[in-house]
Amino acid sequence: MAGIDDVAKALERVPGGGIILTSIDAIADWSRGYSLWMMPMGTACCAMELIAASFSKFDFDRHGSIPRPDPRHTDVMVVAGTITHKMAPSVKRLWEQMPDPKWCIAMGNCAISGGIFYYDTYSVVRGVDEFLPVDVYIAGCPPRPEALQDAILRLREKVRAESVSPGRARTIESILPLPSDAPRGSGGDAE
Amino acid sequence: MTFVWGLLWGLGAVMLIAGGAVIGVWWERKVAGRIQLRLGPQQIGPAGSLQMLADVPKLLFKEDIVPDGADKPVFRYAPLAVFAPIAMAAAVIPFWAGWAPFDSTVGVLFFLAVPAIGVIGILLSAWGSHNTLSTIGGLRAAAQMISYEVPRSLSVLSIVVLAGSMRPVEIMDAWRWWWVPLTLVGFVIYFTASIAEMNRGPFDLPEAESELVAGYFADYSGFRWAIFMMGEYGAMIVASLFGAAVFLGGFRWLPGIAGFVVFIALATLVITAVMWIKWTFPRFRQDHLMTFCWTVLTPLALLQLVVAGVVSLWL
Amino acid sequence: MTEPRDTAVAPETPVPVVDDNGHLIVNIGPSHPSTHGVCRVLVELDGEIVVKAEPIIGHLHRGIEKMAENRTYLQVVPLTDRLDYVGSMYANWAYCRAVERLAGIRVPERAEYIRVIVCELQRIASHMMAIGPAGADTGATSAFMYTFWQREMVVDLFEALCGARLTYNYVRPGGVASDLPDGWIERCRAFIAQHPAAMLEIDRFLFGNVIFRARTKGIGVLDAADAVAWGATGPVARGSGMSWDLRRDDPYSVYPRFDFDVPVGSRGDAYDRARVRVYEAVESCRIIGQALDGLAEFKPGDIMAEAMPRLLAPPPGDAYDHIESARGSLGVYLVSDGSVRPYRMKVRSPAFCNLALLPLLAEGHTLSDLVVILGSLDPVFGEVDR
Amino acid sequence: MAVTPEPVRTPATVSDEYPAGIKGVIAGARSILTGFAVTMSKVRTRPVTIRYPAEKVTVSDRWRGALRLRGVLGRDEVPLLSSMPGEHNALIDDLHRSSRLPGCVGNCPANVDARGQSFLIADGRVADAYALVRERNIMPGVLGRICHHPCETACRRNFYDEPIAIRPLHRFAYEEFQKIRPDALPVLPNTRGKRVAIIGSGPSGLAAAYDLMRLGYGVVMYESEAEPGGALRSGVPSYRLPRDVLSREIADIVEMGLELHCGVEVGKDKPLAAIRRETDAVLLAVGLQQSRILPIPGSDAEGVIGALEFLWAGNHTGEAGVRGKRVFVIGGGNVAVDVARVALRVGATEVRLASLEADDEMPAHPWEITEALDEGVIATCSVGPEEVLTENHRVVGMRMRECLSVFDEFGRFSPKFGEGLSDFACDVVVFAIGQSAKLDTLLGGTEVMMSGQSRLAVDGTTFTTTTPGVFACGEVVTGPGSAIGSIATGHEAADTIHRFLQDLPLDDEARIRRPVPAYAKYAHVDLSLVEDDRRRADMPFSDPAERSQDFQPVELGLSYDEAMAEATRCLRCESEVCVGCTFCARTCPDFAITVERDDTPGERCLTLYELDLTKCCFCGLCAEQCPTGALTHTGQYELSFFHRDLMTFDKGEMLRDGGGDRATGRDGIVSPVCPSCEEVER
Amino acid sequence: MNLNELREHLCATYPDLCPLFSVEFGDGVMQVASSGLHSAAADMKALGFDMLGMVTAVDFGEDFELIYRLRSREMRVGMIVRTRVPRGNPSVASVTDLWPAANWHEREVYDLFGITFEGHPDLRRILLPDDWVGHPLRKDYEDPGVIRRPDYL
Repeated sequence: MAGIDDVAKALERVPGGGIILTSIDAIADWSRGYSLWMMPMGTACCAMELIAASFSKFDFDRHGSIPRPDPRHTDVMVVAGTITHKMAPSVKRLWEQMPDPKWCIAMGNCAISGGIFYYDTYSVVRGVDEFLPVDVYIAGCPPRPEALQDAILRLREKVRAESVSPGRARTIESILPLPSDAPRGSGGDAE
Repeated sequence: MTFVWGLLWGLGAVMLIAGGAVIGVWWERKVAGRIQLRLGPQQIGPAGSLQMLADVPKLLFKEDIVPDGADKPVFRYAPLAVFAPIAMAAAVIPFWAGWAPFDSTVGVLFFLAVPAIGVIGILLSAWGSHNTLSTIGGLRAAAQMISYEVPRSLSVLSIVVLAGSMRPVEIMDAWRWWWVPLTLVGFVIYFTASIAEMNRGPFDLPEAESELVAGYFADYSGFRWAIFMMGEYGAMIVASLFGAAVFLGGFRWLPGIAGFVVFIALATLVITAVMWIKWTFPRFRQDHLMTFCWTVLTPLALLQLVVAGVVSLWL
Repeated sequence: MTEPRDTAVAPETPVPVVDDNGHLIVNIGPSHPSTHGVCRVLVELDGEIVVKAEPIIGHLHRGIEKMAENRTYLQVVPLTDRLDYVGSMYANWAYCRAVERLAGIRVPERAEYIRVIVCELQRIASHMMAIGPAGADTGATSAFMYTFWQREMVVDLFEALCGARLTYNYVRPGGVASDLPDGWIERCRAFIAQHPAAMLEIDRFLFGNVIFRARTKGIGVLDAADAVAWGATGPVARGSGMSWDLRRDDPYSVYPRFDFDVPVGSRGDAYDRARVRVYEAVESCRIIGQALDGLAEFKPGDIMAEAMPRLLAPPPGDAYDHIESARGSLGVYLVSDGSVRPYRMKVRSPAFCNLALLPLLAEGHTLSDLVVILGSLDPVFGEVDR
Repeated sequence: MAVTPEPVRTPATVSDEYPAGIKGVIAGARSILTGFAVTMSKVRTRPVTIRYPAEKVTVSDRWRGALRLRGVLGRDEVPLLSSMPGEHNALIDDLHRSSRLPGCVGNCPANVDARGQSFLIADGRVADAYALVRERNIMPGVLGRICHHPCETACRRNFYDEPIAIRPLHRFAYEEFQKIRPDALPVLPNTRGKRVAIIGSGPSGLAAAYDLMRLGYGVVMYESEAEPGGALRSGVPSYRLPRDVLSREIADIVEMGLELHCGVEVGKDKPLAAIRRETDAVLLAVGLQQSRILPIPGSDAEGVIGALEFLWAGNHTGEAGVRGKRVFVIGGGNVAVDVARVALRVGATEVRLASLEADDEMPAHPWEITEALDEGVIATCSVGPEEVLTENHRVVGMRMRECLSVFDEFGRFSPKFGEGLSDFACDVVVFAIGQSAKLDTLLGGTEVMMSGQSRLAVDGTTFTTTTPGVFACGEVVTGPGSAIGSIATGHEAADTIHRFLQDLPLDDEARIRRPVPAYAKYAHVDLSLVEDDRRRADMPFSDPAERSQDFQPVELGLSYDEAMAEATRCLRCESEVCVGCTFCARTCPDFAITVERDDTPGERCLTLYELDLTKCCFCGLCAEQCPTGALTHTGQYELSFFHRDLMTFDKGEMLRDGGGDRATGRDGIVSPVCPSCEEVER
Repeated sequence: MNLNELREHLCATYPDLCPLFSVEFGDGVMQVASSGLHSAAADMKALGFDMLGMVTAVDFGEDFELIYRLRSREMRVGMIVRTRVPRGNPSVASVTDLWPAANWHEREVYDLFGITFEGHPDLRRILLPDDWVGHPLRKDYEDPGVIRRPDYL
């Protein structure tokens, strides 16, 4: 990716460069969105729902997403299940081995904040976002397989807003609320 | 002149294999889906057929990681060493009545010998990525592909004996319909040995998903890994084309353009059979692989050769 | 430990790739497609032959036993769901039986029948999650898909019954959370009608297959004496001929009223252990059928012991109770000091004891067999690591 | 139903071997073919995949999705159960059918809306609370002191800690109303032009009168005693029910347009037939006046007296002729306990209470027994009267026989006596074992039939006697019972009279019965675990030793802030409005809910309700524990978020409508209307 | 061989421990001093208790109680052996030589309680990372990383 960044900067200075860049962005984002290969980092109950999501009733393959056991071939790491202090270094190492345009989905409350294991445990990492940059959080304990597929669709929206050159990322048009929307808990007049 | 034609044909072969890989991957995911009661890719193009249109650019844009422990040149050029022989092997397949891209008198020998170079490519990639599991995968692949060369060659030899020549075009001309029942056992052996050559189906020990995570191409990412994939699907297409042509008669069934269509249909049928076997059967273990090759396939291939020899005497 | 652990990257002890006597040290890592969860097996390979395989567990150790000391008796039930997440009903029931024995609660008959039905359904679902991976470990991913489809049906039944697919929180101290919804019994009967046929098809498709038999017969042979000595229970022990099933040999709840057989293997290899599970699933269908018939004579709605207090405070003392879960004898030992929170909770997890067999069984086999043996022990690491 | 295939037999051992030699190879080859056959059959079957997001699985209605609140205190009103007489049963019945009937309202014979009363008191609207309660139990002040409060036994708060003090709140409402009462109560005019005569001014008569006046009928009431009130005045001692409260409340009803004639004994001063002719309908609410005396030897001796006569004398004149004597009360019911406590107050030196039943089976209310025992009454149980010992026709003692069991196995009253006899010395014997009606003078000359043991022949459900136009209600129909029970029969009788006067059929399917729901038995709660602010406001009692000397009131009533705090404890069951009772937060295994409430009367509201979705384990315990049913699971399972801080749903987001599958929280931003929320949010 | 025969046999071999023999939910219970544990266990095994179900410990403040649950399949009877180990130097003889099943159980008790078992083949931590300090299941274990639950009922 590093190579592409300085090419993109050089292109921007060229007068017609912007158009080429946006078309490259369009192709890159579209293709990445529709072929998000999944690294199933399943440790606990959410791993069962992860398996259910990729099997016959809720087929992940339909979204172009194949579960690959090898971090090198995957784009999105789905952290499904409780991450303990003993497990965290392995998760971190696998995350670093994934090639670059990579995203992370925190599936299930244990991965988001330790969930039911937030209080009174000595060995649970309270949320994967302590050491991983998480893009989509899925609440649920465990979330339904459709919730995971919905997360992939939402991640597709997020991927579409990215750009090859860092400066040109667009705003994410998604049905999910963003903090930039109306500030939380404000009066109804915002609608 | 042959150099220009060679260059042209090189590009043609790459296009053929790349296109075949694109369709092959999609068809494989569809067949696997239907076997497993699910749908397979479905969102891009009619019935998901353009799914590879999304996968290939994504792989292109992927970061190309070269592990620091690996020794760089071996790691970088291993996929080429796997892909090139298959493209070369595609040159001798008799596509049309009396025509093959490279019509050489020893076409069959060329077709059988060249894929053996692929083994070296796999060993290079296994050793190059400096990773215990992929080294084991590489050694397994070497043992397997070398040992399965023997039954494969012997089974093709029975056809050469029947046709009396090693030139694919002459074989196709000399082809008779009753060769199919005669060399049916030969075709089955060739078919099984080719699957072992491609490292697919019950013989995919080198990249056994459940044991070695991803076998010899564990450390390849992005497009470098895609070349491996194209190599695998290319090998499948080339072996099926050759099998369909030589064993099943290919375009000889119907004259003219219809013959060519029958040939392509037969090849697709063989490819689907390969995929069908992969998603039905569990994987061999290392020693079963060897015993199966030496105690079952090779004797049968020799038997088939004897039968073909006797019959060719009566001709 | 003075300061909280920083989780950036803890120094992982570097494992030498090749040790002194030329053996290759391979680390089948915590995240591996066929380790059924998070188990790291440190394997010493001589070529392809396994010299020593040592499972390193604890990657999912969340300290549930320590947490239980800070939760009231009712709040511990959702914790037990997360113990054996492939068979949550078992952990619920074992824990509730221990609490009922501790507090002397009498459970109404209808609740006992519903518990039997629900736990036998859970046994089927859990076995699907053991037979399928046995196929997937040897490469037949389609077999896993077919067994998982059966499991999907059971999970739908549970979703209709208690509102969750995996973590049910359904069996409560004193009875069950809610009664069967209408139409559920017919759906359940329809499932157990088609399930034996599906099991026979998988038996023919997977267990009949010559490659699968070659891969699993004679692998990881465990003789009956070793099974007893190592404290193995459940299908792992029954695979090697030790006919020990708590539902029949130490009967509890209403099991004596049903008649069922206990399938037993004779050679104790991975093949027998997996096939025992196929026929156990079929036997479970028989039990469910009989339990559904027996259910008709009880008044609907009478599913919870009378006047259950909100904050249960059993008298000081201790109690241990075990049930036959899909993996073996799952026991919960509770010590109470009279307060509303258990003083100590110990879960005797069958998968923990069965997994201890791995080093014993794996010596001398190839790397591919190691994976098959691990799959045949059917460990679930939520229960192993607690 | 799918046809069940022949059962699959489990083989003796599961490890089967291929036959040796060539047959094994053939078997192996055949297994390859079966493999192909199975996969081919699977290819032919239709894929089972669900094309998410186009097709979605219909989630079962018990699916535990993201949680939401149906209503929140301060934003949503709690429905008050007040209605015109006659429709009240229908209102209660449809609540019961849709299982939204709170325990306290359902278990009260007159279905008083105790939930509404706590809501109004907590909001400071005490006058409305008084009016609401008076609609069903006509005398909140009186009932606030003497009712046996079945509502508190069924109160759901028993499950959490202690029930709401509903009866003291009635009394508090009465006392507050007296401070702010308008100078003239609204008169209920006779709009329908019909008049109804009611004989007897006991609780049932007054209830019927009040209902009929509200329905627009003119009501004339005849009372044989000098003062109205019936059993409340002569039976209930004044330390439990001060006379001024009783007179005040009856005067209120009279002020609303009741024509009351005291001192007129119907049948003697004025014949019943005459009254029947003057009015359109007559209601006999005369209650029970005679107490039964057991015909045992010596029961006619001097010094033997019936309970009602004794109480009448004690209550009216303050002297019952027992000063300085030893009193022996026979009977275990509430009347017996009242007799014993009145005897203490009128100077008896020693009062002994003898009941047939064992000490835990005594029919009197447990709290009454303890109050009596505190005051010095001596209770001897499981003894039956054998003979009154007399010396020249005066009572000197009582011989009692030991009683083994009172009820047979079917629960019917059939006492079995043993041999043991015991004698007790006493001067006065009071029989408090039952009452009967004195109807001969009243019914002389009319064709109103009597049923067997001196009771009116009355149809239990429509309260009509044998002669058309003459109805009956109260204890004369039901036998000895509670005050609120008689009031309930008064309401039913008023319904019947109203239908009679409108010429409607008295009993058809349009007339809805009062549902009698069954209530779960609540286990005992260990109160040491309950913090002080959750405890019930305990009623202050006067000191037992000195209260047994005079007729001063025993219960001293709640103070203003005690009552207001008590009213805020009410959980508003089945009102689908979150009250901030914090029991969902206490039962959550992940401690994911934080609740705060602001209790200033007038603008009570839930200032903070926060559910941290990242910690919630979707176990459903909170929704089960929620007494009001406000916290429910939606079917929403699409819970993806880009940002972690959006996953803590605050009150506004918890009030989202919950439809559809997605719960971003943001779609439910509802403008909170409660006043204090506005300042908090901004 | 049901419970009372078991009781007579034990009273014969262990006269001093006889009064401590009791029955709890159908299983025999025997209280043994920590020093005599191994010999008692060996007797049990000789008697026919071939299955070791569970080894666990409970922290009772000043000492730990170790509980061994044995079961014999043909006698269909269970036996619980309890010992008390002082908190000062919590160590007891390992029974891995009698029942190999005890191997992992004792490692877990060592890991979470800190009770050492002499004669155990390789007594290491089994659940917690090797560099973990402290034994979590002890009542006096504090860890700054643990967030306490809010304290209300």
